[in-house]
Amino acid sequence: MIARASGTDLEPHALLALYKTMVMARAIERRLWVLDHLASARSGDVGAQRRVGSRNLESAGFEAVQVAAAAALDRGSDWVVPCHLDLALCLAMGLSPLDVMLSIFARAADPSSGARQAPGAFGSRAARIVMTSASAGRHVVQAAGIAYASKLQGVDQVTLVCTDERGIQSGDWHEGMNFAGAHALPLICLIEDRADDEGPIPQNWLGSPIARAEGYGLAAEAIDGGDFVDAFAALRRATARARTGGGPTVIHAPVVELTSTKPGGGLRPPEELEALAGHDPVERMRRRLLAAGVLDESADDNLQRECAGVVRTAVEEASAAPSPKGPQALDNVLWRRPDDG
Amino acid sequence: MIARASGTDLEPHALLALYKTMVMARAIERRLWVLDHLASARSGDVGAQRRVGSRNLESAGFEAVQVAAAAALDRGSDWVVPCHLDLALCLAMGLSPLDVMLSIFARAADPSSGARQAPGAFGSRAARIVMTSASAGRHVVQAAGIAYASKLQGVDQVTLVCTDERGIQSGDWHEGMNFAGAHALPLICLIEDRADDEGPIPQNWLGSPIARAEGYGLAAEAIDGGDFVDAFAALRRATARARTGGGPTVIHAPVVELTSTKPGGGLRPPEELEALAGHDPVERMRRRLLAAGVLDESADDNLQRECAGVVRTAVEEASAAPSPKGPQALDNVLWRRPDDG
Amino acid sequence: MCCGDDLTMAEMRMIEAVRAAITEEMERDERVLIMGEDVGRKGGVFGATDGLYARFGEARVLDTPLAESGIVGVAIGAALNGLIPIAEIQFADFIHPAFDQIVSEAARTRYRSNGDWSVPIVIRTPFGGGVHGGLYHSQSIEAFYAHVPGLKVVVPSMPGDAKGLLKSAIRDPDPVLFLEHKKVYRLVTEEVPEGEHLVPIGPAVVRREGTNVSCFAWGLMTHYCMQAAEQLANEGVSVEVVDLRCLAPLDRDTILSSVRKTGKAVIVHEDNITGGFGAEIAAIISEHAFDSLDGPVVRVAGPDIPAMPFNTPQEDFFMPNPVKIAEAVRKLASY
Amino acid sequence: MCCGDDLTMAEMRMIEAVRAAITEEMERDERVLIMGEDVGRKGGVFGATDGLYARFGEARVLDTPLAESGIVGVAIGAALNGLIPIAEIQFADFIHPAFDQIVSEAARTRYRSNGDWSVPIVIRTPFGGGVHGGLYHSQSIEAFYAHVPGLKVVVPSMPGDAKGLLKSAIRDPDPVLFLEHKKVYRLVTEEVPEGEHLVPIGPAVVRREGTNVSCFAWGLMTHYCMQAAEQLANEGVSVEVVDLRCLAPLDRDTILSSVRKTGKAVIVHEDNITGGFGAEIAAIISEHAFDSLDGPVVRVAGPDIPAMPFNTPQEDFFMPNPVKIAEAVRKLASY
Ligand SMILES: Cc1ncc(C[n+]2csc(CCOP(=O)(O)OP(=O)(O)O)c2C)c(N)n1
Ligand SMILES: Cc1ncc(C[n+]2csc(CCOP(=O)(O)OP(=O)(O)O)c2C)c(N)n1
Ligand SMILES: [Mg+2]
Ligand SMILES: [Mg+2]
Repeated sequence: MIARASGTDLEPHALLALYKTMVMARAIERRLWVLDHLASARSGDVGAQRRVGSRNLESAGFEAVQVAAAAALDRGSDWVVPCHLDLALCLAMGLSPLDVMLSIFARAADPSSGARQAPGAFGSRAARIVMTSASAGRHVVQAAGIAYASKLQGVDQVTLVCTDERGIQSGDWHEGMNFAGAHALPLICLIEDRADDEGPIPQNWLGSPIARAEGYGLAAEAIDGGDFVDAFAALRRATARARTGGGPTVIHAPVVELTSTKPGGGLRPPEELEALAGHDPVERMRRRLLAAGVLDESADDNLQRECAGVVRTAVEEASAAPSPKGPQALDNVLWRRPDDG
Repeated sequence: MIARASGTDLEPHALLALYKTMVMARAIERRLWVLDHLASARSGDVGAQRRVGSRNLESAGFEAVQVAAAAALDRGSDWVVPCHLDLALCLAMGLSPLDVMLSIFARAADPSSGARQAPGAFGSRAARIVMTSASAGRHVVQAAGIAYASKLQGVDQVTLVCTDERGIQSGDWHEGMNFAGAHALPLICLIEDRADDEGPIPQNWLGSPIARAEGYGLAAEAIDGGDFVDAFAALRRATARARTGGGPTVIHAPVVELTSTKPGGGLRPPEELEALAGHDPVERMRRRLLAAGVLDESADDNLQRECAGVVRTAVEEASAAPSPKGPQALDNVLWRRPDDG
Repeated sequence: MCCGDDLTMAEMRMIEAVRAAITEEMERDERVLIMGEDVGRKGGVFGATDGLYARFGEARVLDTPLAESGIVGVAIGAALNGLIPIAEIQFADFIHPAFDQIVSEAARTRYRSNGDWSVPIVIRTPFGGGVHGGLYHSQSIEAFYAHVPGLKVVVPSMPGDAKGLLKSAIRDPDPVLFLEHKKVYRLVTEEVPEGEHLVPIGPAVVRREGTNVSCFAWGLMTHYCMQAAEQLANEGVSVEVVDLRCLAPLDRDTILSSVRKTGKAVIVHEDNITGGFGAEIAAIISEHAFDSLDGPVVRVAGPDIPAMPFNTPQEDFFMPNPVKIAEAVRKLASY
Repeated sequence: MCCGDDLTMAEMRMIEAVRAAITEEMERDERVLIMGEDVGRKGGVFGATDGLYARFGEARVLDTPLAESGIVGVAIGAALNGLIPIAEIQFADFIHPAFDQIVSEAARTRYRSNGDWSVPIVIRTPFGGGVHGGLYHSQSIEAFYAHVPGLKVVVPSMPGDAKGLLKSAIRDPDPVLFLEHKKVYRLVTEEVPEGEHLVPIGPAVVRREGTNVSCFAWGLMTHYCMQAAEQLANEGVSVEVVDLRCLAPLDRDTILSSVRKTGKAVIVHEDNITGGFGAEIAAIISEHAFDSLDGPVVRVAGPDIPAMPFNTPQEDFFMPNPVKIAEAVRKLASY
């Protein structure tokens, strides 16, 4: 009953765990905003260039669809190929807040890359989270290769690949979708689309991602990316299709950008902020769980406080952890040039 | 009346000129088959490797759609970006049989490339035929750039880009179509699709090129590539759309492969050859013009003989023409390294 | 360097010099346009095109799809049809999807058509490390492209050169790859002539004269060599610093005359050493100035590591710097 | 070279050696698959995969779309999920669309994950000129890739090496670019051990010992150097020919000991000279064997021309050959 009221057939404890992951992801991002988008937390990098390339951790707004995707997958056997937006997804797949902070603080113990990658590129072979690059699009066709290997080896595995919406403009998206369609691969491509205020650039695109996907003969659906229930249902349909030989699915998940600043700068007026909160997936999930009786205000308070605490501890541990040593830059090269050390 | 009977509103003399181009293209190819696919015509190249990379002049079967395309374009202002299949198109745009043979025989006077390119890569700035590379797909997005320049400069120009059917699998096709669609460019993409006997490779493709094109929000139609009238009508619609700001059109033109050999080797039985002749676009055009009274058997005989004569002369002239000099390999480099000569 | 004597000067950093060059050329010639990811509405991630969208409109300051092969391919096509496109690649690390368009198409068009066609495009892109960019926002790419005949490769190290060379590149009838070091964008200022200021593509410039050892560098490394030279001067070692500025064409004469004078050569680049462009300079010296050499030809360069790590200790480990350069020069000087 | 003593030998050309290596490895390990344009039904444009489609089926002998980035990208993904893909690029000239997948992805995966992931793929591709391939079926590409840490680059010149090195490449846990010279496919035959015959990736081989001048080459150029050496022997010049076989990793020790013995070095490659991989070898020699050098380090290579022309006189002009090599060696010998 409770579960049904929540709009899914998930057990309350599962729903709560997913909600907690959403709250945790948001808590991490909020903490990083406080830490001035991470840079001031680190070794004296200042000035305009300190954020070069650091478009990191932009999960905010995508938490619902990301944890929904994780919930629809089989952890341990299915594959995830994330993009730079997928903090909540990676947490849901098994990354810990400390893992995240070790990456953010560029510490030696960062399990994703030993602090080689810029923060936000998460990966773990154990959790089947494929380490992503920053080169948008490349991973889509790689994901098709992962799914091809599942099929060839006859194992029941679904691969989820995520991309921001501009990623589908690159040639590799086409090559990946084409291949996946031709082989009816167990692949799901999730397009995480955060409409910014100015709207998409009209010179970039005509038509909808759904129409594109259908052109490849793929199943496709558009969802409300901010709504857990809608997202979970769509992801469930897609994984079921993948597991039964029905081939790939493209899911287009637009969300609203959550920002307190106006396009030109300055704070938004209160009524806009209020309206925005109505689009916030974490808040929407919270209201849904409250309404369904899965959560009450005091339990939510505890959960929020718990997450904030975990994040605080993770920040402390990570900031106290040692940086990599310079010469460890030579670890995991295929061979060492004699003069390199 | 006569014209109407021929299925188009073209004047008889125009139809005859197009038919002659088709016959000429076929005569050139037939001559080259006789010359053992050109290799034996050249300086003692023998053995298995002599044809490396020389997938040249495979216009046979595409003559109808190619001359139809040329007829729908404004020679002198419109642009053509051909692929390696487009002999008849290039002839119709102004290349002469001698030009073709100078390329085939790799002579210094080859106007396309001074015999640098492998035979079959035709180009002419004067005729607005853009020199193509062999790297399939690259030219599609370049064609979009040409069309963008037309639009930006406010000139009434249509760009036709041709590709074999596998060319549309490459990422650049996607990037080109996406850009052309977003800008509603005056571009036509003609997909020249020669179904070979074994059929397409199923692992390469799902869906139809038309569905793909529609996914980009582009106009698209499939035609009988062997039928001049069908092709001309489609190309006319496409050029009209382009000139009136209606944006790009994708035209899918499948044709039947014209080959006298069976898939496994050996000659086809007579009844198959007969059926094949019914698909031959040159023969279909001939029958159409005969039926419409635009042509009679004796005029056709003359025309066939004239073309054969032109080709024979072109072969003679080209084979007698001088080869480039070795050190001319340094012509048109941007600068010369001192040691290179 | 051509400058009329009535030119006024303005103090500029490299980022402003780049913007000035683009703006002036777009004013001068309406065939010039700039295109790339976020060059329009956002004015570029480094601000190189800030204000141009409002000034020249969306058709000439073109926000493109996220598709690098498409960006260069569209630029090539537009150039064939009479325009003069400047294609911006947001970071040099992301230029690779366009490799075939650049190498097999743009660079080969004049040659393959035996002079019938040409492709007057400029591909601008920020490159280089030492800016905490990590594996995908730090790389040097010059070795890949300076190997390709048919392509010019320019790497300014100073604001004035950036402006003068970029203007020359835009007016060049052939494709030019124009590399802008991210760390140099705001590193130094200098007086740059306003308006018509052209620096020819090709000649290197001797930034500091010296007699004991020649240092060859480009981009950020020029600045580091100057700092090392300053330090070594105190120690009695006289270092000549040659800023190559252009890698293709390469100013072989200036390289060889410097080595013939000093007898010793150190080549410095950020890119990983093996197969880096420094190898070409070493090869030229060891073939054509062999008789003048008083010591081995030495390279100071990034180690053979797939890419520059994000974390500070490993980024420092990777990057050549004035200390590492001075050490190598000192050792060679006493050879 | 490891070969059990009970191996039978078979006379083979390089094309058959390649096919044998692929076939045996696919027999041995069902994770191995081959994929590329026309590798399946057609058996490859050079016949390298002839018969494999019938033998192993369409899933393991995979005809791919015409999309090189896709081919390499799919191979990378399949490798991440437990397979061992051999990706064939139909001609090396067409590998460029996959540049980013190779350089930024395959070569960087182990490093960027700090050892968590690896990409055991082989990218095989026919390369090289002298076969009337023209501008798009003749090029050499090794300089682009041997510059990339994280990638091994192998270029066999003999059938036995082709088999033994390809088998090693397939068993290698990291990405290997395997370059097969089109003109060598059917140039020579030799006895090749059947079955388990592995040649380690790395070591160069001295094909001919000599005392006056060392020649360094790979692929077809090894054969041309041998012919030049034969000719020069008649003239009293003793030439050592070193077949590098692998450019990454590079066998620096063999290079340096050869030069220390002869005091003179000629490097030969087909690729255009500027920024070609010969520059790296010259740089290594001039830095690390400077004391032993008795003359300039000389390169014999293709001229700086965008690509190799189709027509015979210009193709000949481009290609190094035994006569050009002998001339350079002769001149250096008498330096
Ligand atoms: C191949 C490649 N080109 C360029 C970039 C640089 N880049 C990073 S994110 C981005 C824009 C992404 O836009 P969008 O998909 O709208 O994501 P949003 O920032 O809106 O979430 C660009 C151009 C890249 N990462 N990869
Ligand atoms: C980028 C690129 N990759 C590979 C090739 C080699 N290639 C030339 S034609 C061709 C197959 C084309 O097949 P299809 O489109 O069916 O043309 P058809 O031969 O059937 O007319 C291939 C793989 C190429 N030219 N360009
Ligand atoms: Mg966006
Ligand atoms: Mg076909």
